[in-house]
Amino acid sequence: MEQCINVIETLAPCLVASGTDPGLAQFISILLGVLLVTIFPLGGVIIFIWIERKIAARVQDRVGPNRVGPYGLFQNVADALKLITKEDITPAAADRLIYNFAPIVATLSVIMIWAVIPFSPVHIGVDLSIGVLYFVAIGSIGTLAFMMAGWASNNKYALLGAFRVVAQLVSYEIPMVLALLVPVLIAGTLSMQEMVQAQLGMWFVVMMPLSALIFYISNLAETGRAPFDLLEAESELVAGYNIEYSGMKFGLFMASEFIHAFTANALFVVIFMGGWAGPGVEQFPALGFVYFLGKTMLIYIPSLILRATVPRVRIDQMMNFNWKFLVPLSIINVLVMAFLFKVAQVLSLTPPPGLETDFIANLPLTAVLLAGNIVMIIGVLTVLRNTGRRERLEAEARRADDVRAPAPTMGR
Amino acid sequence: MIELGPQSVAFLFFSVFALGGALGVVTSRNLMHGALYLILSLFGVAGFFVLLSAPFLAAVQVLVYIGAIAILFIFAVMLTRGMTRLTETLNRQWWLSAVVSLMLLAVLLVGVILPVWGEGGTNPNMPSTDLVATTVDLGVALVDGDQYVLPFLVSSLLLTAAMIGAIVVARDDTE
Amino acid sequence: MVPLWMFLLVAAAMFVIGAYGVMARRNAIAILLSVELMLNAVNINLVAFWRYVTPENMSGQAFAAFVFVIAAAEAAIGLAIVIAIYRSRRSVVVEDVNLLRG
Amino acid sequence: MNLINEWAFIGVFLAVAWVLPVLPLVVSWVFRPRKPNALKLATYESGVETVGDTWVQFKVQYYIYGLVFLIFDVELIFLFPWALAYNQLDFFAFGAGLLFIFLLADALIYAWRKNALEWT
Repeated sequence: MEQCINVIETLAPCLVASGTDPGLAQFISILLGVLLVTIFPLGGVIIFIWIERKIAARVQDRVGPNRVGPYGLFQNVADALKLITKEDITPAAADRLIYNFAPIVATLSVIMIWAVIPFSPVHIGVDLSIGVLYFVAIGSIGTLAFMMAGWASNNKYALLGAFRVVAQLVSYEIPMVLALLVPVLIAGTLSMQEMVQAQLGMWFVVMMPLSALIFYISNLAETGRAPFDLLEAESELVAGYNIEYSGMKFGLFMASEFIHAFTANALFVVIFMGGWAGPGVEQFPALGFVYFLGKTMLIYIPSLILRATVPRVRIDQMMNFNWKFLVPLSIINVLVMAFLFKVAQVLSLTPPPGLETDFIANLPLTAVLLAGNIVMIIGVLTVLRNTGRRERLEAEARRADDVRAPAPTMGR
Repeated sequence: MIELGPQSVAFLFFSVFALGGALGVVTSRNLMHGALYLILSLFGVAGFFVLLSAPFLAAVQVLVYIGAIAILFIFAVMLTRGMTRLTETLNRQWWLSAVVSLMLLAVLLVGVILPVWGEGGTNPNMPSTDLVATTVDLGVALVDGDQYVLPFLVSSLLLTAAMIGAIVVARDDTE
Repeated sequence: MVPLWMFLLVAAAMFVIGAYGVMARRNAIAILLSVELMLNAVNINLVAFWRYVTPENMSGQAFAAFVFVIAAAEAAIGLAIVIAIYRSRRSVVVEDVNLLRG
Repeated sequence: MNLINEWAFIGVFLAVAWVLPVLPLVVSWVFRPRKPNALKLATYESGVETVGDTWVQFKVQYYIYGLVFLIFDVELIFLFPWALAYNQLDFFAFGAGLLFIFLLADALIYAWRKNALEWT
């Protein structure tokens, strides 16, 4: 029998059996798979924005969109129609070609990620052997789109905004990728599907909560979500890099931002929370969809509440947090986890061959890694508390000095 | 010559990107455009890596060049403002450079490409994919005492030196 | 199937274009961009030869990875020097930078 | 041939994904009004008239962040294969990886000491 690995290989044999030319059958199946996978984020964005607006409204004690369609579900369709019929203003000073390309590249870089996200054991666009590296690489193209937008607008605010965005994105990419190294290390694979299979016994979020936390935080920053939403700091930068954009081009930037937020959470689920893994998935692969989307919602919705509640950080705080806390922490994390894993391997605490998906067989390894993580987390909390106290005292001392400053100092 | 298959079509497509981008880099007046052309060109090279079944290098190419080196170039262009629009992009010896470049191309054609072209050269067909070493093999080779562990560590040292050196040089100490 | 010499041809063309850029451009940043092109041409050659001649061992890919390191170090240091020169001389045109000329 | 097949999917995906953002732009191009005038097309800078060149001088701090990022990014070329092969390797490999990361951490510590990571 044909092994069901991805969309291509399940459809093509059927077409060939019904008398289609093999090359054509392959092309058709590829095209169909592509359409299925791309339509998901694009159709999804309508829902994502609706969910986000509803939740933000609840947090702020409002009702949110409720006029267009049931529960205001079609509000975003109406918004999209509005954006399409709006006049598109390209500033006279803009670099037209790059200006027009930037929103396309931004959207493209987000949609391309969905090619490697596994929805269920058999449903995945394509299971690349370098899947994890693929989405990191594609994500870095998004950075370029912001740069192009900011530069081509020929506007000081846009350029300044773009520079800040790029500085933020490149900075937070380092802890993100270093945190990704740990699952790769344990699972010994870069393929997304195998990454999920490696977690059938135990989710990585239990084995390495610290890596998961670092990945989550840097993902928030990568997608420009609060408290790291300096990308669209209305008050500081009059909206940042996309200030000169209007009409559907602006709409594409918005859409890509919302899709990216959801995509980042989906990636978190795939890499740390077992993706489609769940009871009964072996018999009914379609259940994988349900588990996958359910888990994604489970962490997507808290991130929306977070977005609606926390204030924006200052850019210097954000950069210091990254370079002086997250990056050193993720380096230490990689080293400690590598060491513990090797020790566990030497003591043969790793699950024996054939039992990798067994819950009990994974417990010793999990215990070792988790213990290491808990020690690190306690250390981190201590450091954070001491630093926080010192900074608070310093700030208070400075304040007291300021109050006393006009008066001449007495004595000494 | 060569039969037209999906691979050769992809090859032509990527060559257009790689060479067109390269020409753009050396001719564009605006340096920002030059950096974007470089990205186009490097994207084509990433495509070549995929065709040569080195997908890891292709991903790294996109990650390092498009994600990091191009961004660095753009930052540098912005930091040296005022030089983005020079009136003349080429120096006085540009025609001499062109001649030398063409001679170099001739040398490369005769010295490198002719020997591998035709019957007398190395195997003209690509060996099958099953033989190809994978990324895991690369990882093993990098930390194997008999293979590349020394270059592995030396490259780390080189990167450290580059980072420290560049920070020392680029920082403005007048503040 | 694409024969080996086609990859080499493209790599050679790219190298030559890069070399022309290095020799003919006046702006230091443009010269560095051209150097990146040359390094990439080398990388194509390395990987192509690896794929056609010795696909079973890792040498080609490992060498290509080391070329990446060189390219990154070159870009980092080169651009830092350009920025430093611009700061003191207000120019990035290589002909204006003749500090060491007697 | 499986490898090429996989990437053919990515290629087709790229082609289709390219169409998706362009399509609304084209539809919008058909339907939207077009009444440009010089005032409307002027650069918007908070209601104040634009002064001087847009490409203002930026501070070198941006370059330094980009630089540190580049170095760490290149490091990943080696760390990913290392991590990928890690469970087949021995303690020597851990030592090599440790030394590799340690050397780079050195550079980070240097940058920190020199206040190069400070956002000023």
